[in-house]
Formats: sequence, C-alpha cells, structure tokens
Amino acid sequence: MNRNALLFGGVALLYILTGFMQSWNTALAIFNMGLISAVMALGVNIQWGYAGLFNVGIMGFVALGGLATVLVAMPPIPEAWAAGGLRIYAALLLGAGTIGAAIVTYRRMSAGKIRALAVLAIFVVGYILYRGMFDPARDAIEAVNPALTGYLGGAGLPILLAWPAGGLLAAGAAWLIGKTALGLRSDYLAIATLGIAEIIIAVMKNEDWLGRGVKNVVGLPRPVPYEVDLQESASFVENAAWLGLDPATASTIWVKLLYGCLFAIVLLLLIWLTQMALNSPWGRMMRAIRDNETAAEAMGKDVTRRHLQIFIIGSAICGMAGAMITTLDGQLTPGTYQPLRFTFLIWVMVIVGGSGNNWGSVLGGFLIWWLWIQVEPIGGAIMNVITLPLPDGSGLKNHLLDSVQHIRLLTMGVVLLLVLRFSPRGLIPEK
Amino acid sequence: MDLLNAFVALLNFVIIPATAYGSQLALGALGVTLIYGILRFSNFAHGDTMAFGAMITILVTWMFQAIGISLGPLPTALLALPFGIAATAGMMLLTDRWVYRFYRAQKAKPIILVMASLGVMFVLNGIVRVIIGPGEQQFNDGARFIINARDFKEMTGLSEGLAFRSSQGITIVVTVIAVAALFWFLNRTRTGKSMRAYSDNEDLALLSGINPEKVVRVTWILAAILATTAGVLYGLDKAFKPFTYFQLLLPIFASAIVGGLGNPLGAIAGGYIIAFSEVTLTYAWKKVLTHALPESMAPDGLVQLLSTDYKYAVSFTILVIVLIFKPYGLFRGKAV
Amino acid sequence: MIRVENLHKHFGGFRACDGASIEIAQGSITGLIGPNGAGKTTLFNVIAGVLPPTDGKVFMGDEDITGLPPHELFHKGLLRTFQIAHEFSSMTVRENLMMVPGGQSGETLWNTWFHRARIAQEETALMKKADEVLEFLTIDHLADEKAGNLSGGQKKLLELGRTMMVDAKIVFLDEVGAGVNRTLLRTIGDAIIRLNKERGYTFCVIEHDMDFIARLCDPVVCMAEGKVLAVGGAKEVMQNDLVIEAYLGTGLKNKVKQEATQV
Amino acid sequence: EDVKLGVLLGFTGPIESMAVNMGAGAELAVKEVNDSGKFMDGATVVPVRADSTCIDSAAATAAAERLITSEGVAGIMGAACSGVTGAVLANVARPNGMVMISPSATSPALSEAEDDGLFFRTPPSDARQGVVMAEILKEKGINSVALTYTNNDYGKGLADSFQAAFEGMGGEVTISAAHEDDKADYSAEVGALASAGGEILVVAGYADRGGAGIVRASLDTGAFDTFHFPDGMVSDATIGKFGADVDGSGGQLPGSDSPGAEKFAEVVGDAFDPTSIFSAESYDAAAILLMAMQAAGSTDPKVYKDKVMEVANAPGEAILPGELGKAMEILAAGGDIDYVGATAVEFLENGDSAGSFREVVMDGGQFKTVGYR
Amino acid sequence: MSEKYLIGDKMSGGYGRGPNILHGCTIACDKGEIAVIVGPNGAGKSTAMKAVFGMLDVREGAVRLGGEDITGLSPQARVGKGMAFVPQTNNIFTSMTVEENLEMGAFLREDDMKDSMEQVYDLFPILKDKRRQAAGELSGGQRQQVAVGRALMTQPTVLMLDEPTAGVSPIVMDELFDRIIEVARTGISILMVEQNARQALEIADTGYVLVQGRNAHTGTGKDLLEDPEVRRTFLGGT
Ligand SMILES: Nc1ncnc2c1ncn2[C@@H]1O[C@H](COP(=O)(O)OP(=O)(O)OP(=O)(O)O)[C@@H](O)[C@H]1O
Ligand SMILES: Nc1ncnc2c1ncn2[C@@H]1O[C@H](COP(=O)(O)OP(=O)(O)OP(=O)(O)O)[C@@H](O)[C@H]1O
Ligand SMILES: [Mg+2]
Ligand SMILES: [Mg+2]
Repeated sequence: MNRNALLFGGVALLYILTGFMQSWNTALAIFNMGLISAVMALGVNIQWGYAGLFNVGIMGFVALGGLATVLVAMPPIPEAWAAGGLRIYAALLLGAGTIGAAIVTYRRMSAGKIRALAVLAIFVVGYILYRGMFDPARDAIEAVNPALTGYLGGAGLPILLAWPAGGLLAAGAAWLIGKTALGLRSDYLAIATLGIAEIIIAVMKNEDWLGRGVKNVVGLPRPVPYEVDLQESASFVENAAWLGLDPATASTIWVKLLYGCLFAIVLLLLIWLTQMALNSPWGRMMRAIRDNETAAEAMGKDVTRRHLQIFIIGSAICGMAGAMITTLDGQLTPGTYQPLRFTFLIWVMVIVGGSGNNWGSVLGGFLIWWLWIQVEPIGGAIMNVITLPLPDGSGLKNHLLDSVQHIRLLTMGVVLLLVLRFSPRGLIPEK
Repeated sequence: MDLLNAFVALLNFVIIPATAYGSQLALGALGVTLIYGILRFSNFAHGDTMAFGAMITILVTWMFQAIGISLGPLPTALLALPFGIAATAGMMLLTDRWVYRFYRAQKAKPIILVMASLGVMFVLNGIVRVIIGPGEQQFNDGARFIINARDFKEMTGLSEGLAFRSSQGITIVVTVIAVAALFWFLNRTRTGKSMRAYSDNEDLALLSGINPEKVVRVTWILAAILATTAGVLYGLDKAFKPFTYFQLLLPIFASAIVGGLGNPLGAIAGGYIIAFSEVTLTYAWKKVLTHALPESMAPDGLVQLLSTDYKYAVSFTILVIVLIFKPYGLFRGKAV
Repeated sequence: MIRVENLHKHFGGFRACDGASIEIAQGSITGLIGPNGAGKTTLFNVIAGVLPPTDGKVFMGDEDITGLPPHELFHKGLLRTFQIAHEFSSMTVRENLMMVPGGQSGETLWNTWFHRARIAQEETALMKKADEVLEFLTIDHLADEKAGNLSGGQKKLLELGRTMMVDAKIVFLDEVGAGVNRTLLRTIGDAIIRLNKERGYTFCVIEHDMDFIARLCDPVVCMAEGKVLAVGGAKEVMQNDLVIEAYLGTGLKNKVKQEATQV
Repeated sequence: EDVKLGVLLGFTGPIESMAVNMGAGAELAVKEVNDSGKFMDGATVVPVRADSTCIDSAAATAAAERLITSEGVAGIMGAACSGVTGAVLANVARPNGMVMISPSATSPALSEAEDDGLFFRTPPSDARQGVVMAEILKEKGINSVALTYTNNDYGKGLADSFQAAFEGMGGEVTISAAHEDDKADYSAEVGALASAGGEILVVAGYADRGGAGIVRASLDTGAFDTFHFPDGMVSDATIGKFGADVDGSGGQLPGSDSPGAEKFAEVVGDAFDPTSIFSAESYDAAAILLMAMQAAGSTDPKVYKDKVMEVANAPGEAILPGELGKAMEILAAGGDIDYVGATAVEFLENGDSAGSFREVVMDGGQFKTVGYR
Repeated sequence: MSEKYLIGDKMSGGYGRGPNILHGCTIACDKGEIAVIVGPNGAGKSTAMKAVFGMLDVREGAVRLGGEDITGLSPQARVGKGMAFVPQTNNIFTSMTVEENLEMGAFLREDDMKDSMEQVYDLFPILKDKRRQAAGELSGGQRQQVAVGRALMTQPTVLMLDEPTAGVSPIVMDELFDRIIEVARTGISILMVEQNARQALEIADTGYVLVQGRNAHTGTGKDLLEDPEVRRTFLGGT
C-alpha cells in the first residue's frame, strides 16, 4: 500500500513539476487527457486483466464513441434529411433484414445444395436492392453543401449525453463482434479485433453521409463555457483579477478545471464500480476463467457468456472514453485514429501500470500519457546534452539537432523499456 | 471477344502484382512467425527491424555505387545485403542481451515481451530516422524490368501490355527459397528441432541438454536474415520509407495469423491470401470483361464489387472469416 | 443414471472410442479400467461435453445430454476431475474451491455493487466449507498458497476437492489416485464410499490402482481399444483372461489376487 | 529580448517526411530576419519546434499548450494537417488569443471555423484548386480522366471540387478512387483505375507518399503514362523519381507570375529541396508572422493580428523571398508592404489564401512553367 | 564406507525467495543401485529431485557426483555429465511427434541412436504405433511412457525419475520396473520417486522416506517394507 501511495505521489509530482516548470495550463491539459487515458486503461484492464481477452481493437471502440458525439450533439441538417435521410436508414434496415433473413433461412432449412442456393439468392437480391436504395440516398445527402455539411447531422442534444451514448454504441458493436470473434484465442483474437477496428475506421472515413468522413466535423458543442466568452464576461474578469490572474490564463485554466471535474467524476465512478466487481465472487470467477477455461467450464461457469459480458463492458468503457476525447477536442477527425496511438499506447498503460489491477491501470494511464507528451522536451534536452561535446556547426551536430523530433519516440521507447525492466509485472502488480 | 487480351490484363493488373505483394508480405510474415514460434511472442519491432536492415543495406549500396561496384543487371543492393544482414543480426543480438533476455530469465508472460518489443520498436524507429531521415530513399539500379508493358505489346501484338519487374521476380524466387529452407531447417535439422523443442517446453529442453542461449541466438540471426531480406526486397520493388515499414506491420501480422502463427507454410499462404483479397475483391472487372465478352455485352459500369476505399476492410473481413472457421489459422498455428 | 449408447469418437482416422456402450447405475461406484490409450478419458470428455461425439448418444436418466456444454452439465449435477490437473494456478487454493458452487449471488455484477451484505454472508459460509474440504485433504496449511505452487499430488487432491464443494449427483473421477500417496488414497476411498452411502452420489472412477478399484467399485468396466472388453464385479473382471492379457499382465495377477482376498 | 516563434508541425507520424523541409523553410525565414538584424530593434527570433504529430489531436493541443503557456511564443507557424489544426485552433490558440498561420491545412471546413481573426493559411483552400484543375484539363482537350485521391480532407476536398467542376464542364470522371498514404501496396487501386480507363490519371496525392506509389505502379504496369498533378505532386520528388518517364504530364500549384518561386529557390540554395511540398508555404507563413509583428511594433498577438492582412496584401511594396530584411526596414519606417513571397500570398477576408496558380508541364524530366491563372 | 556415486548431501532450499522446503535432506545412490524416495504429498520429494538436478537453489548442503562437487552447475551441464531426469509434470514436448520427443532425449549423443530407439519401442510398443503423432494428443499413460522413453534415450549414468508410473497401466508398470532393474544392472544409478511404493520398494536397494523436507526413515527397500510404521503411514497398508 505504501509503495502504491508513493507511486501515485510520484506521478502527481510529475504533473505538479510540469505546472511549475512549464505552465499550469500545460499540466492541466495533460492531466485531463490523463484522466481519459485512465478510463481507457480501465476498459482494457477489464478485458485483459480480468478475463485474458486480448482485444487490440480499442481504436475502433474509441472511434465509435467519437462518432456518437456527432450523432448526438450536432444539429440535424434538415435539407439532408429531406434529401434522403429516411431512405438511407430504410436501406440500412433492408440490409440488416437481408442478413437476418439469410440467417433464418440457414437455420430453418436442412443442409444441402438448395439451402446454399437459397441463402446465396437472398444475399444477391438483398444486396442489389440495398445498393439500389442506398446509393441514390447517399449521393443525395452528400450533395447537400458538401464543403460544409454533406451529412445528416446529429440529434442536437446536449453533448454530455454523448458519453453514455458512445458507451452504448461501442457496446452494441462489441456485442456483434463478440458473437462472431470471441471464440478465438490470444493473438488470433487480437488480430481479428485489430482488423475489425480498421473496418470501423474505414467505414467512418468513407461514409460521408454519416459523419462527413475524412472531411471531419468541426465545432462540436461543448459542455463547458468558451474561454472567449469568459474573457468577455465582466464578472469573470473581476474574479480573475481578484486572484491575480489575467483573463486569458484564468479562463483557460477554469475551462480545463471544469473538464477535469467532469472526467474525474466518470473515472472515480468507474473505479468504484470495477473495484467492487473485482473483489467479489464475480471477479474470482473471471480470474478462474482467465486461468483455465476448460476447468472453469467444467465447474459450471458459462465461459462464452462471461467473455461476451466482459468484452461488452470493457468496450463500452472505451467507447465512453472515445466520446470524452472527441468532446474535449471539439471535433471528429476519423483520419486521426491510428492503432499506435489509440490501441497500443493504451496497452502500454495497462501493462506498465500492472494488468489485473485497476489502480495499476489508472496509474499507468497517468504516467504513460504524461510521458507521451513530455518525451518531446525531454528528448530535446537529452539531445542537447549529447551534442554538447561536439563542436558548434559540425555536420554531425547539426544533423543530430535536426533529428531531435525523432528522439521523441526513441525516448519513449527507452523509458518504456526502463520501466518494464524495473517492474516487469507492472508498477502496481496484481495481488 | 478476345480471351487472350482479357487474360493478359488480368495477369498484368491482378495476378502478377498480387503474387509479388503476397511474396513480400510472406517474407515479412516468415520472420514474425519464426519469432512467435520459437520465442513465443509477437514481435512488434519487426517492421522497424526490416527498416533498419534495409537502411544499412542502402547505406552500403550507396557506397558501392559511389565506388562503382555493381552486379550488372541485378541490383547492387543484393551485393550489399550480407552487410545489412550482419549489422541487423548484431543489432538484434544486442537487443536480446539488453532487453529480452531479462524477461526470459524472469519467465515473464508473453504480453510483457510484446510490450518490450513495442519499446524496441520506438527505439529503432528513432534510430532509423535519425540516421537516414524520415524521407523516401531510392537505391535500386540494374535492369528494372524482365518484361515491360511496351515491349510485350510489340512482341505479341496484343493490345494489353504485360509487365514483370526484376524486383518482383527476385522477390518471388527468394520467398520460395526462404520458406523451403526454413521448413527444412526447423523440421529436419538438429538445431531446428532443438529450437522447436525449446519453444514447446523450455524447462524440458534444458533437461535434454539443449543450450537455450544458442537457440535464441540462432532464432534472432534467422529473423535478422529474413527481416533484412524482406526489407530490402520491398524497398527495391517499391521504395524505402521508414513510416511505410511501420505500416507494413499490420498486413504482415495479418498474414502470419491467417496462416497460423509459428508455421512457415502458413506465413506464405497467409501472405498470398491477404494480397490477393486486397487486389481481387476490389478489382473493377470492366476491362477484363470488355475483352472477354462480345462487344454487345460489354459492361457500362465498373463491375466492381466494392470500391477500393474498402480494400483493407475486405482483406480483414476475409481474415476474420477464415479465423471463424479455422480458429488457429489455415495451418493450425500456435497460441501462447 | 448415465447411459452411453454406442459411442464413437474418432480423431482423424483413429478411433479412440469405437462403439462403447456403458451404463452407470444410480448409486453405484462404477470403476473404469483399461490399458493406456483405451479411450477412457476420451469417453469421459464426451460425456462431460468437452468433446463432441462422432456418433452415439449419452443419456442422463431419460434426458439426452449429448453435446451439452460442460457448464450446463455441471448445473445438472454432473461433475468431473481432470487426469492432468487443471488448477486455477494464479488463484489461492481456497479460492480454487470457493469459486466452484454455482448460482452465487456475487457472480452477478449488479449484486456486487448493491448487495454487498448478502455476498459477505455467502462468502463466510463458502469459506468455512472450503476449509473443511482442505482439512480433509490434508492441505489446509496451503489454503492461501497459489495453486500453481502445489506439488503434483496436491494438485490432484485439489482437483478432487472441487467436486466436494457442491452437492453433485454424479461425479467422474479420472485417475485421482495417480501421484497421490497411498495412505491418503485410502482415506479418499473411504470418503467416496461415505459420500456414496450417505448422500447417494453416483461415482464413475478411472484408476490404475487395482487395490483401490477392488475395494470401491462395483461394477467394474474394462475398456480396450475404444470398446468395452468386460463388465462385472471387480473380482470377476480382474480374473477375466482377456483383461489380464490386455491390461493387468501376468506379473501382477497373483499379487492382485492376494491383495483382493486381503481386503 | 528574444522573441520565440512556435513551429508546430507533424515531425513524427504520417507527414514526418514532409515536415522536415517545412520546418527548414520556416526556419530559413527566421534566419533571414535575424541576419538582417532589423527585427524589432535588433531582437532575435528563436524558432521553437513542437510536434503536432498530424494524427493525435491530444498530443498536438498539448504541444501547442506548451508552446504558448510555457515557452511563451509570440506566434505559431502551424499546424500541419487540417484535423489537428482545427483542434489546436479551437482549444488552444483561440482561448489564448494566439495567432496561427498554417502552411498546409487546406481543408475548406477551416474557412468557416470560428477564429476571432487569429487564423490564416498560406496555401489556398482545395475548393479553388479543383476548379482551376478542371479548367486546365478542359482547355487541353481532355474529356475523360481517372481520378485518385489521398484519403484525407485535402485529397477528398480536392477530388470532390474537381469532379464537380469537370463534370460541370462536360468532362467524364471514369472512377474516383481513394488511396491511403504510406500503405504497402497500390496494385488494387491501379488495377481498378486501369480498368476504368481514361485519357489521363489525375493524382490528388503527395509526391513522396501514396501518390508516388500510384504513379509508380501505373507506369510499371503500363496502365497510364500521362498524369495530371495537383500541388501535392508537383515537386522535386516527382522529378527525381519519374522524370522523363512522365513527360507530357501536366499540373498546377499555387503561384503567381511573380518571380517568387525562383527567388525562393535561390535563397534556399542547396539547403533543402525548394520545391518540396509546403516548404515555400512554411517560409511565407513564418515571414508573414514576423512582418506583422514588425508592422505592429509588438509581439502581442492581440495587437499584431490585425496587421497580418496588411502586410500580406496590397497596397505596398512587393516583397519577395530574400527581401525580408528590406521589408523589416520599410515596416520599421512605418511604410507599407505587400508580401508576395514564394507562393504569391494574398489573404482573403476569412484568412484563406486567395491563390493564383502556376500551370506546369513535365518536359524532358523537368517541370516547365507554361502559364498562370 | 566410501561415498556413494551421486549424493545430495544435507540439502536445504526452496523456490525463488520462498521459505525452505528441504531441511537438510540427504539422498544418495550408488552405481548400479536403485534408490527410491517415498513420502506423503508435498513432502518435498520432487523438490529434492530438482535440487539434485540443479533446478533449485540449494542454500545449504551440496550435491556431489563421483566425488566432484556439482552444486553450482546448471542443469544443462549436469546433462553433459550424464545425468537424466524425468520431471513429474510437463515432461514431454507436446507439439512434437513421439519420435522427435525421443530424438530430443538423445540430443547430446553423437552416436547412432537407432538401437536405443528400437529398445524404447520394444519396451513401450504403443509408442511405435504412435510415433508420427504429436505427443500432446496422447493419453495420460502414453505421455508418461514417452517421458520415460525420452530419458532412456539419453543413455545416462544417472537416471532420475519422478513418479514414472503415475497413470501407467499395471501391465506396463511391471514391464517398466523390470526394465529399470535391467538398466540398473548395467551399472547405472537410478533415483526415483514413487507413489506405487510397495512395488518400488521391492526392487529398491535403498529407500528414503521423506516427511516435510526431512529424512524420516532410511533403509533398504525390504527394511522399509517390513517396518509397520512406514507401511501404515506411507504405503497405504493396513
Ligand atoms: N486429440 C487427439 N488426437 C488424436 N488422438 C487422440 C487425441 N486424444 C486422444 N487420442 C488418442 O486416443 C486414444 C485414447 O486416449 P484416452 O486419453 O482416452 O486414453 P485413456 O484410456 O484415458 O488412457 P490413459 O489410461 O493412458 O489415460 C489414445 O490412443 C490417444 O492417443
Ligand atoms: N514452484 C513452487 N513454488 C513454491 N512452492 C512450491 C513449488 N512447487 C512446490 N512447492 C511446495 O513445496 C512443497 C513440496 O513440493 P514437492 O513438489 O516437492 O512435493 P512432493 O513430495 O513431490 O509431492 P507429490 O507427491 O505430491 O508430488 C509443497 O508444499 C508445495 O506446495
Ligand atoms: Mg486417461
Ligand atoms: Mg512430486
């Protein structure tokens, strides 16, 4: 316990030092993303640490959460809806219906050539009908002022609603994925989920009618006031002055604090829920399943169902975190979803923090995120030290100094290796 | 109606490119599968190892080119390849000593090794960019084509051209040799068997007198050979750019997994499956059909199942479907 | 209780079970013996839902249970142990036992958040029960040890212990005796008899220790090459020439006779 | 009395190879200003680089946050990539009242972003280039093209506006296929493009990324041998890689018949490739920031933001690359300048670049200028 | 009395940083001799074997082979010195074929191993049928036979077996014991742990009863079998 408190204290100190040595704005900005990272790490830890599910599709769920913010919070585009909104959803229903019909046929009919032909026929006819209905509707929607909208818009609801909605959307996807892919083991599941995440991103990039695709949705509404408005509010400026702060600094810090509070509430709630679950017969059952599925199954535990349950919960948490990130960014940019950043970095957080331990994941989230941002100045400093003995203006020195940006990743790698070296089971290992 | 032209078009735009690309993936996947098979973890640094090996080879190639050494019609890079391999092997042995050995001794879980390899990946990432920069580099020389499209048209009088690059030829040949050699090595030679034994049950391998350090060393050296060769051949055929090598990691892993991790034959099959599904399923059949069908039936549309936007989605869908029916890949691979 | 009809299990071309039919009577302790590779474990695995049969049916009472997944069979009262111990290695020995009972209210997420008191109560009871079992198996001093750190024999005991955590109808024991000290095995034998007599459990036991079989089992089924070779009382089967030839061997024949008369 | 200038570019990640010369371009302008010694009565400008990664908005905003609140930069030259630029603008620059001039964010959506007059960009929005490109092709008598674009806001925006304009003029786009950058293989795309056919192939991509891969594969398979290159492709990288192989291909890039580009090449010397994409825009962006400060006599963004438009647009004395010292002098004396720079910068009301274009043709392995529009 | 060929002398030690499991336990075995270790579950029998084979930190005491102190040697080095060991669990290469498993047993041998392999197949005929099959697909008893076969392939001077007969059918067990006696006659030291203690002690030259990491009784096989206390508490006799 002592050691853990010390570790948390140490990470807190990193943030505080950032505040003093760089600026409180920077420290808070990193901290807010740290909170979200911790939420994502919790989601991954539930899947890996509790149940041993190797999900490398985090990015996909995070992206779905991001999509949810657009669908919930952006104002609807009436022209686009008029152009083809209902038609496009009807087409989607038709598509789903086709798949449903095929499955029912497959189940009802006895095996044989006739069944194969019937299923094939349903697919072909369904696909042609679907395309016939979908394509014109899509084109009509995308033709509505393509440079600025060209999509259906959202529901125009408060953006905070997007957080649970993001969770739900991700949970729905997780249910579908889980039903198909959860039979896979270890690395096979990993690459399948990785692939599915890429598919999700491909859809988000290319289906412009849904979320503008690569053209991005900017200017999402915010759950907190705008800094500029604060700077113009007399009372705020007065209060800031009373604190001895200039309006710009005060407003930016205030907004970050508000965000921080919202994120922290989510994080604390999740920690409470997950801790309760982990330290209970449910958690014990999950660990048993992780240790030995065959035996757990023989002891009456429905492994498939439990895997699905945990896959959905973990993914929902990631989806919620995705909605939180997009809210913080204020825009949806599908092109920015890259596995390195949204999947592997989260994994690093969980493993470095200590998988199977919620506190470990949270700590990992804060630490690794801080590093991810701060390796840049750290790397630069290191490079300066390295090149110190070299004569000024020498080719090598110039070359090295020019490459300083690449030291960012190098430093990240070195720090990661060092942390893993000194606590191979994670900073706060599972008991 | 002109079946010959249809066939040549298909060959030129689908079969040859997909085969060459498949071979490139397969060579990469062989390295991944080897490390997974013997050392039991997914090595995320493999893409950057390929970049590292290719980088050294490029530097040596440039040196050779500067002093005027060449291989005639073959690319000079082939001459530089052994140097690249040697340097990469050295680098990997050092990495093993500094990084992986510790976790082996600790009997750490595979996931820890995966994370460590992620760390190594970051480091290599930085090193490669610091040395050669993030930009694209060209280093191929020698004859670019075995047959090029224009000559083919003149030669045969067909309206469709057919191109076959020397780099494609080399890649395909090398891949076939590599997989055969690796298969033979692992299943027939004493060292190979001891490597498999080590991967199966480390403690028992010790009790049989197998030297684990040697096994690990040989594995890394083989991986270095495969990674460097794959990296150089890819660079010759396309271009060398560090970021692309990182991006290659994904299809490479997909190939290794579809085929069944730890199985060299699987890596090959996987490479071709991924490559062919990317190229064929989004192919627009218009051209081929226009040649093959009577004029009156020539299609207006593109006759494309899915737009190329979804080519990755398609290849991953295929991957997932294969895994649903064969949960351990086509050739029943391992799982840790 | 359990009826297996004409069961086939083929691995590729190899017939591990080749038309075996076995009946395990309610309230009996049925012994299952046979040479290595006879298909005993395979038979167990098919009955317990781990492997799908190539052909044939399994009934429990009148119900067809062929192909039901293991966890459903568990809830029907069918328990089994594994020949190669399947402990939950990163959990403590006590947790290994406490996880067994089904229908714990703490296994529902909702309850873990809002019904802590009820869970705590159940846990206390479970812990008491687990400690009793551990004491019986003489490994109570290891209750808080990670199960992965147990000795080979202790793991087998733990395997047996799990079946003692719940009220089962039928228990399949796959070589619980291998690697277990003979004195302790006697005690275990006593316990099996007691459970059988007092609680009416039905047992099916695979074992290569003929003393143990002879003392406990009636009837005894001998399998060979995936088929049933002989069925009958312990003595009868052990004196069956086919069984002696395929399984017991002559070296032991006399010895077994002696011992059997001794018991 | 050091004035810090933030250089926020995607130094790591997908556009890392482009960022090298973009950074160099910006720093060249800074050096030129410093060498003149005329900036703000002899103050030195110190460029501070930060990594916007191009794909990680959170990292980009954190980096911008650090530049502004911790390094205390007076202006930001950046960011690169429209996605992160939008995030940095909304979450950091605007709240802190910081001026940003992006050398490479071309998404039309940014034209409408709320910026309080703080955001400018030196390259023209993609919407305009599409129209220009359609005109050029039409005038060449080309009626049917295959089109491929890099799958991001730049490529998609350009492809959309081109296709609309071209079809509006009666042309035919046989296929419009996206390609992802930096992927291992482009056979699928080239296969589809070749099958669809067309007189030429329009490649709305990047010269050292996916665009190059597409051109390479098209040439090798004999699918296309003439192309049309928008700005992302008109660079030395294309010359170096394909040269005479693509003779006859055309293209256009932002530029006016001012001698800006040539002057820029002179100034750069052999420090880096002066035609590499967005390096000239970066030079201009940094130069304008510094000149606006000079004109306002202040490094406070709130004060000098209004001067940006003044120094960049007419009236005033035209300033070309290499003449930054002269510009500083004029401004110090209270005079007015019209910065032309390497890319003929002209800002519109909303901070976008008006964008005149230079039309080029590949001839004998070199891009030859054939006109302006 | 001169020292025995292999001796684990007053060994104390445990796993990792854990407590001692062995407390000054001594096990020895001479050339051509069969030594059998018996005891309750968890007594430390396997631990003692591992200690002798160097798979465990021996914190006090020593292991000597032919008078040479080998306490510090790695398990591999001990294989090189002619020791072979069949662990109690995880004792086969599951993904390799039966034949490859046997080959691995002979990994350090340079000579032709065809003969030894034939001998193993003679002893365990079932393995010959299954020789192209992955060992992981075998039944429990068959696996055990592969494990013992693998050790026999080594042609060791010291053969250490941890419960070789667990799960093996009676007929094979008899064969196995016969074979062990045969092997011992050729001058090889055999050290084994057995729960089928009565059969094992019958053929044992020396028997050790371990309880809680300590030597409880030591004597010839016959002595121990006749000792009523030992019979009752450890051999399951009445
Ligand atoms: N997965 C498998 N693939 C191929 N063959 C198998 C597989 N599992 C078992 N077998 C074969 O089936 C036969 C029966 O095995 P089983 O485990 O049922 O034997 P058993 O009667 O339990 O023997 P033992 O007494 O040794 O435990 C064996 O010959 C074995 O090699
Ligand atoms: N890897 C380990 N780590 C920690 N403790 C262990 C480990 N293996 C065994 N032990 C403990 O050491 C003690 C002795 O174990 P050992 O395996 O030597 O027993 P054994 O005499 O061989 O018993 P068995 O007859 O059951 O095989 C046991 O109490 C066990 O819990
Ligand atoms: Mg069995
Ligand atoms: Mg033991």
